[in-house]
Amino acid sequence: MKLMEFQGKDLFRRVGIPTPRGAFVRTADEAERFVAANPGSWVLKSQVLMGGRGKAGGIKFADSPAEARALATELIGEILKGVQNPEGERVESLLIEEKVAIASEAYVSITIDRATKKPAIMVTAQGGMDVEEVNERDPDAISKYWVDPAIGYSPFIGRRLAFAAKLPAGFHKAFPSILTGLYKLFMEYGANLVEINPLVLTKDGAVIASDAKVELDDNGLYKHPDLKEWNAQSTSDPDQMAAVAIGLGMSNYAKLDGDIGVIANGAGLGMGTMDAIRNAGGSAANFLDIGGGAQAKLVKDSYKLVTDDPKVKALFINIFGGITRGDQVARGIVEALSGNDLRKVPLVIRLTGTNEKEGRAILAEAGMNPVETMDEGAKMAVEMART
Amino acid sequence: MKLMEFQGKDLFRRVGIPTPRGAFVRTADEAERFVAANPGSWVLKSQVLMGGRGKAGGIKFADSPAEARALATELIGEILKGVQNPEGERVESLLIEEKVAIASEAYVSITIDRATKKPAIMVTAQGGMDVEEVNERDPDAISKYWVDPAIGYSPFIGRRLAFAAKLPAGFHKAFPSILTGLYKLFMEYGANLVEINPLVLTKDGAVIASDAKVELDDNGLYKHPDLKEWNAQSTSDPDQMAAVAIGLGMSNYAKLDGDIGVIANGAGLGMGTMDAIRNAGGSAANFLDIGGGAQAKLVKDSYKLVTDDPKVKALFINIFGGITRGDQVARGIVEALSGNDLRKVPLVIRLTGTNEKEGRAILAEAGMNPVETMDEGAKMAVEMART
Amino acid sequence: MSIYLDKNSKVIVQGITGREGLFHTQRMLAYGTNIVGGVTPGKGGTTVEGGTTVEGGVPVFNTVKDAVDATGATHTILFVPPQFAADALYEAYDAKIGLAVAVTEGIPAHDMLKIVATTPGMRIVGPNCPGLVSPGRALVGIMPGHVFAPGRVGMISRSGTLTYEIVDGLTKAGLGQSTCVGIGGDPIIGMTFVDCLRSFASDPETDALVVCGEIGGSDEEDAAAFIREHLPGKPIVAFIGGRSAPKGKRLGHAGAIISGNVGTPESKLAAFAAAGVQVADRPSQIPGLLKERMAAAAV
Amino acid sequence: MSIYLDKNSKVIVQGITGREGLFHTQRMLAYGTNIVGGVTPGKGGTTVEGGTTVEGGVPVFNTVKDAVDATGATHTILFVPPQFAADALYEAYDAKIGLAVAVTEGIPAHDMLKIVATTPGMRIVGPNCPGLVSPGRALVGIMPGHVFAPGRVGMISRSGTLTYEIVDGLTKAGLGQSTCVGIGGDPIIGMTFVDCLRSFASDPETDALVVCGEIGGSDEEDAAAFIREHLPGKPIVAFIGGRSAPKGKRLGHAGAIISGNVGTPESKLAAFAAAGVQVADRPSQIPGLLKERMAAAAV
Repeated sequence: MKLMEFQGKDLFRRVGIPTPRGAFVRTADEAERFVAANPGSWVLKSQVLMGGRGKAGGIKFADSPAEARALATELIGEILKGVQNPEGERVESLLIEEKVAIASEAYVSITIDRATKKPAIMVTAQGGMDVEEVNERDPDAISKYWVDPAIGYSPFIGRRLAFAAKLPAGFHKAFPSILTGLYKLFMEYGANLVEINPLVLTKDGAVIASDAKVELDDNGLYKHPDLKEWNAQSTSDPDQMAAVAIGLGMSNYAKLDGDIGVIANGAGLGMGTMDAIRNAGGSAANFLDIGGGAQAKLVKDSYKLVTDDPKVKALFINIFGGITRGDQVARGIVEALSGNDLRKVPLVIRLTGTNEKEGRAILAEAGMNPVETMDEGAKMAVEMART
Repeated sequence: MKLMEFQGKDLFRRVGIPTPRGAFVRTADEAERFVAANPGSWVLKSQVLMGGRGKAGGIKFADSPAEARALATELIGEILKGVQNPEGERVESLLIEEKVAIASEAYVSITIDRATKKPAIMVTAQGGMDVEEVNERDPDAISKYWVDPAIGYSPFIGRRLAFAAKLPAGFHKAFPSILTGLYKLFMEYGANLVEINPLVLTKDGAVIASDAKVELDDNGLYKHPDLKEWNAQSTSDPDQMAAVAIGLGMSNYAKLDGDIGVIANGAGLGMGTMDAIRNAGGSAANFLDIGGGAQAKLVKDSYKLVTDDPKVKALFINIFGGITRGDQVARGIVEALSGNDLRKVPLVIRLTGTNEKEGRAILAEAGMNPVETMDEGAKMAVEMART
Repeated sequence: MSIYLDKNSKVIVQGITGREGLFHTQRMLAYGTNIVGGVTPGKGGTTVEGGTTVEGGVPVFNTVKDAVDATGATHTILFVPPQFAADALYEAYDAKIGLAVAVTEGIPAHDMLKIVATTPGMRIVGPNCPGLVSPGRALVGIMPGHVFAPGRVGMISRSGTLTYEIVDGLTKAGLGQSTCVGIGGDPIIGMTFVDCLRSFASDPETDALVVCGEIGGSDEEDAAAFIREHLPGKPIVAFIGGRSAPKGKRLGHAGAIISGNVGTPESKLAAFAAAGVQVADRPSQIPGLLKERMAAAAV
Repeated sequence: MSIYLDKNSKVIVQGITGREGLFHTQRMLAYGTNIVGGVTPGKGGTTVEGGTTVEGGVPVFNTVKDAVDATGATHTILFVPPQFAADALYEAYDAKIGLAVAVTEGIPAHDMLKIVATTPGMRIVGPNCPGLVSPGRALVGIMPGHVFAPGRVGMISRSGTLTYEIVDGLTKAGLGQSTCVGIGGDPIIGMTFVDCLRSFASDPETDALVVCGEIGGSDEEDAAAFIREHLPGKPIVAFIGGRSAPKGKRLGHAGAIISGNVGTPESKLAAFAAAGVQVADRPSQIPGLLKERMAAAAV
């Protein structure tokens, strides 16, 4: 689950990381009232998940209630587009924050390093810009530390990184304890990534997290029922929501450009199935991974989800059973097709592995004959879609 | 810091360990009002630190407001005496708790095992009695587990102990999670000991901590400013309070029966000094360990504390400097004796080790001549106390 | 010889009386796996029907320690929900189990971070993996046993179902397997490609290898580096899943920098090429490519 | 030879610019200890006056890693308040320091529990200890160096000041020391009696030993068991502090059961007697008793 800035900063405050004064608003009215009650210079920041919202025009400055109202009216409801999200993201809310006088900007993040199986901390004094750019231009400017998970974070790590990355002296006192909080957040909330960019040293000597990027591991969310509400809001992607609605993970369903629906068990086999379709001269309309151990009900729901896409002219169900049992899949397919509630499309089934015999028997009884191999099934699906 | 039952149960609730319904009261009025507002059968439990308060008459049962008033009047202000505290402890408050219908009683504790350097968990199905008695009578009835501090507690430990100690089946479901809470308390609050005796299985199937014994490591208390108030109340021993008042640890000062005051640096040397005094035919009136690195001010305060005891006829200051510097000690002694505010008693000083030369010079200037050895000093102090 | 698992490995099943646990216990027994016991708290003393393999059924114990004390078990497989998986792995470690297979999908990455850091000496296969099989000897996992055949090809794979697909092809082409290890596709796993390659390297009965990777992470790059240094000339074919996948969500920037900008299909192809390992474009090519390499190496 | 510490040991001081750190650095330098650097965050690049030993003063670094990288330090001594001690020890461990002396009093027992469990390979002396000295070679601690003399008696002690008292007696009796280790009196310490005994056992230049224990805990009992098994016939004299102490607060019941009802003076006396180790009644007896044992063993 990716968090919006205002949610990330909520977590920051829970672990003692200083954030700018401000307010979260959903309407221009609220924006105007806040600035009226708190005269001064304010920043209006669009709350979106995309990167590069500044360049996309999602950040404005207001010095008066009227200005705040006008800019908020402009921002809320706008569709921001960036390099990485050409389809755009709609602004639903704003974070209004005090404009701080910046003396210096740093960057700090903690992520999971798959290779070393450790949390990895990165710090650079070149904050406020894209860290990948910094890495390409000047990799030595980035200091890294891999934390031993059995020991955890200790403040010397923050001290060492602050010195190694040559952060200005004004950061030194606050930095190890800000990193203490950031590591605590990373661990307690099971984050894949926590990032402060920029971490600002203000002209009056305070160190404040000016932005917040937090991505939590969906698998660990059950430990945080308090974040349930955020989780419900965290995607506006209808494909992801549809997958979650039938009990799958967010990334188990994706729409593509072709005309053949794909249901497979396992991401690896699913990818392989798409490769096979392409090799046979066709193109997938979508891809649904029913995961391991799917029951008949899930197979039926998956069938519905995939065939609901009007682009789909044929469907290829490719199952190699391990924890998934052929009989359960077969039963689901038969159920899906038995009523008149679901759209019928030309269907190719490939069913092998665990309980293959039982599954084939069930399909045979319903008059269906599965194919033997993935390549064969792909070829047949491509032909069916053409006719 | 030893906690009273009501404080221990406060912590229990913070970590999710179920405790009986009830109220904490300081007066008979409050006791009467509580039972009037909550009709039923109640237990009045004297809040004291001593063991064996039940045998000492500190626990009573009340079925009516009037009875509660009468019994509370009797208990509050009473001095309870037990085998281990012949001098007695005054009851200042009561915990009023519902009388639960007991189906079975178990015992569980976590303590620090010095030898293995691990937290050790002990469980027995023979709850509600002195665990040392159980250990003597039937050691196999006690199941133990040593937790790896790098891993921490995991619920399988609770399951294993519940099976190994043959707890009745009614405990099994709740036990691992109660132990989760108990371990959390042990770790988060830096406890030397957490103990539930008895952990009660009620006739209606609930598992509740009926008593609470918690002892926190004084060295870790700085991490818990929220417990500061309890810490201030946690001793009524005037010797301990006097030591804390001048900045020493609670156990750095103890009154004894003899007539020679003892100030030494380090517990080991202090014990050795008392041995030496006994070997010379005398007896210590008290014992003050000024610890390591004492400054002149502390030496002066210590002199005052020791000589404030009217039993003291002579004082032996025995310093073997390591981190403690001879010059600082000498300066403290000279300061203590320079004014007219402190009682003068015959004084023997032994001063060697770090900055010995500087210290001796300061003392010489003030007309004092330290002795060479501990045995010599002890002998001289005994003679001085006799005259 | 096989690696990690053979006919004598004593295996227990944690969560043996659950739906999946029961189902796969029967299948593993039917395959010939030496399942000596199972664990379900509160069901100690009962038995689980053992098909034709175990007389009187498989004994169930309350704790892993009881099971190990009674049976001398060395291997375990876990059929437990993700929120109880860490506890189950620690229970196995505590009872001195040597190899644990974690089939479970959805274990929090942070749980795995801590587990792999604090269970030195225990091999963890997975999580989110199909387990491992030494064909003809024993199967500890959820794999469909009938696709495997005994032989001299070792296989390591991050993907479950793709493994079956590939092995099916190998078997039909007459290429039996020594051991197949499904190491799992999660971000943090126990045994890696390199761990398995090291073991295969010292197995005299494994002549050739198939390495089935995926985009993301740096395991394939590490494997290629290991092969380059320790297994030059060994007949090895690799496959990389997800090469034609829509770009979708990519790794966070920070993660990419930490791992040194690897994880892309291009990076993995380049690494294998540098190690002299041929990469198949589709699973069905693998048997043919492997036979060529084996013929060239004259094994 | 000495154990743990000699003239070549490269020592750094964590907290070198603090009051105690500065004071004891001067004293250690004066003793001849090879202090190659110190650490105080923010004071990197400065120096601390090194008396006559170090030309240009002792260099100060911002981090232990910087100090180790620049000097090759192997030993450290910490002069930091208790709430920062865990961090300082982890910093030393992380920088691959081999031996760390923690003088600090008042470190929470739970901090030490975690530290000793997670710093394998680093020797920790203390906490709440006076450090160690190999007389005539080097001193890393807060001990008054002038009471020690080079020689062939090894000493291990839980008490600081009592150590000085005893060593003073040994030196005046002509019994110099190979190495004296003050292991500290806290409930959870790094190196124990047994750890030190094991090292002394393989030191050809240590002929005899003094073991200075205290009531409480089971370290003395463990030491006695080790001596019984591995050092029979070695001239060893023990002392147990606190035998005449008022009973005061005793160990909790639970603690006493876990440790097997040891910790009393009686238990310790019995253990040493069973190991053939003579226990002195007062410090001043130790030199005489040790000479008798050494004469009997003809060393």
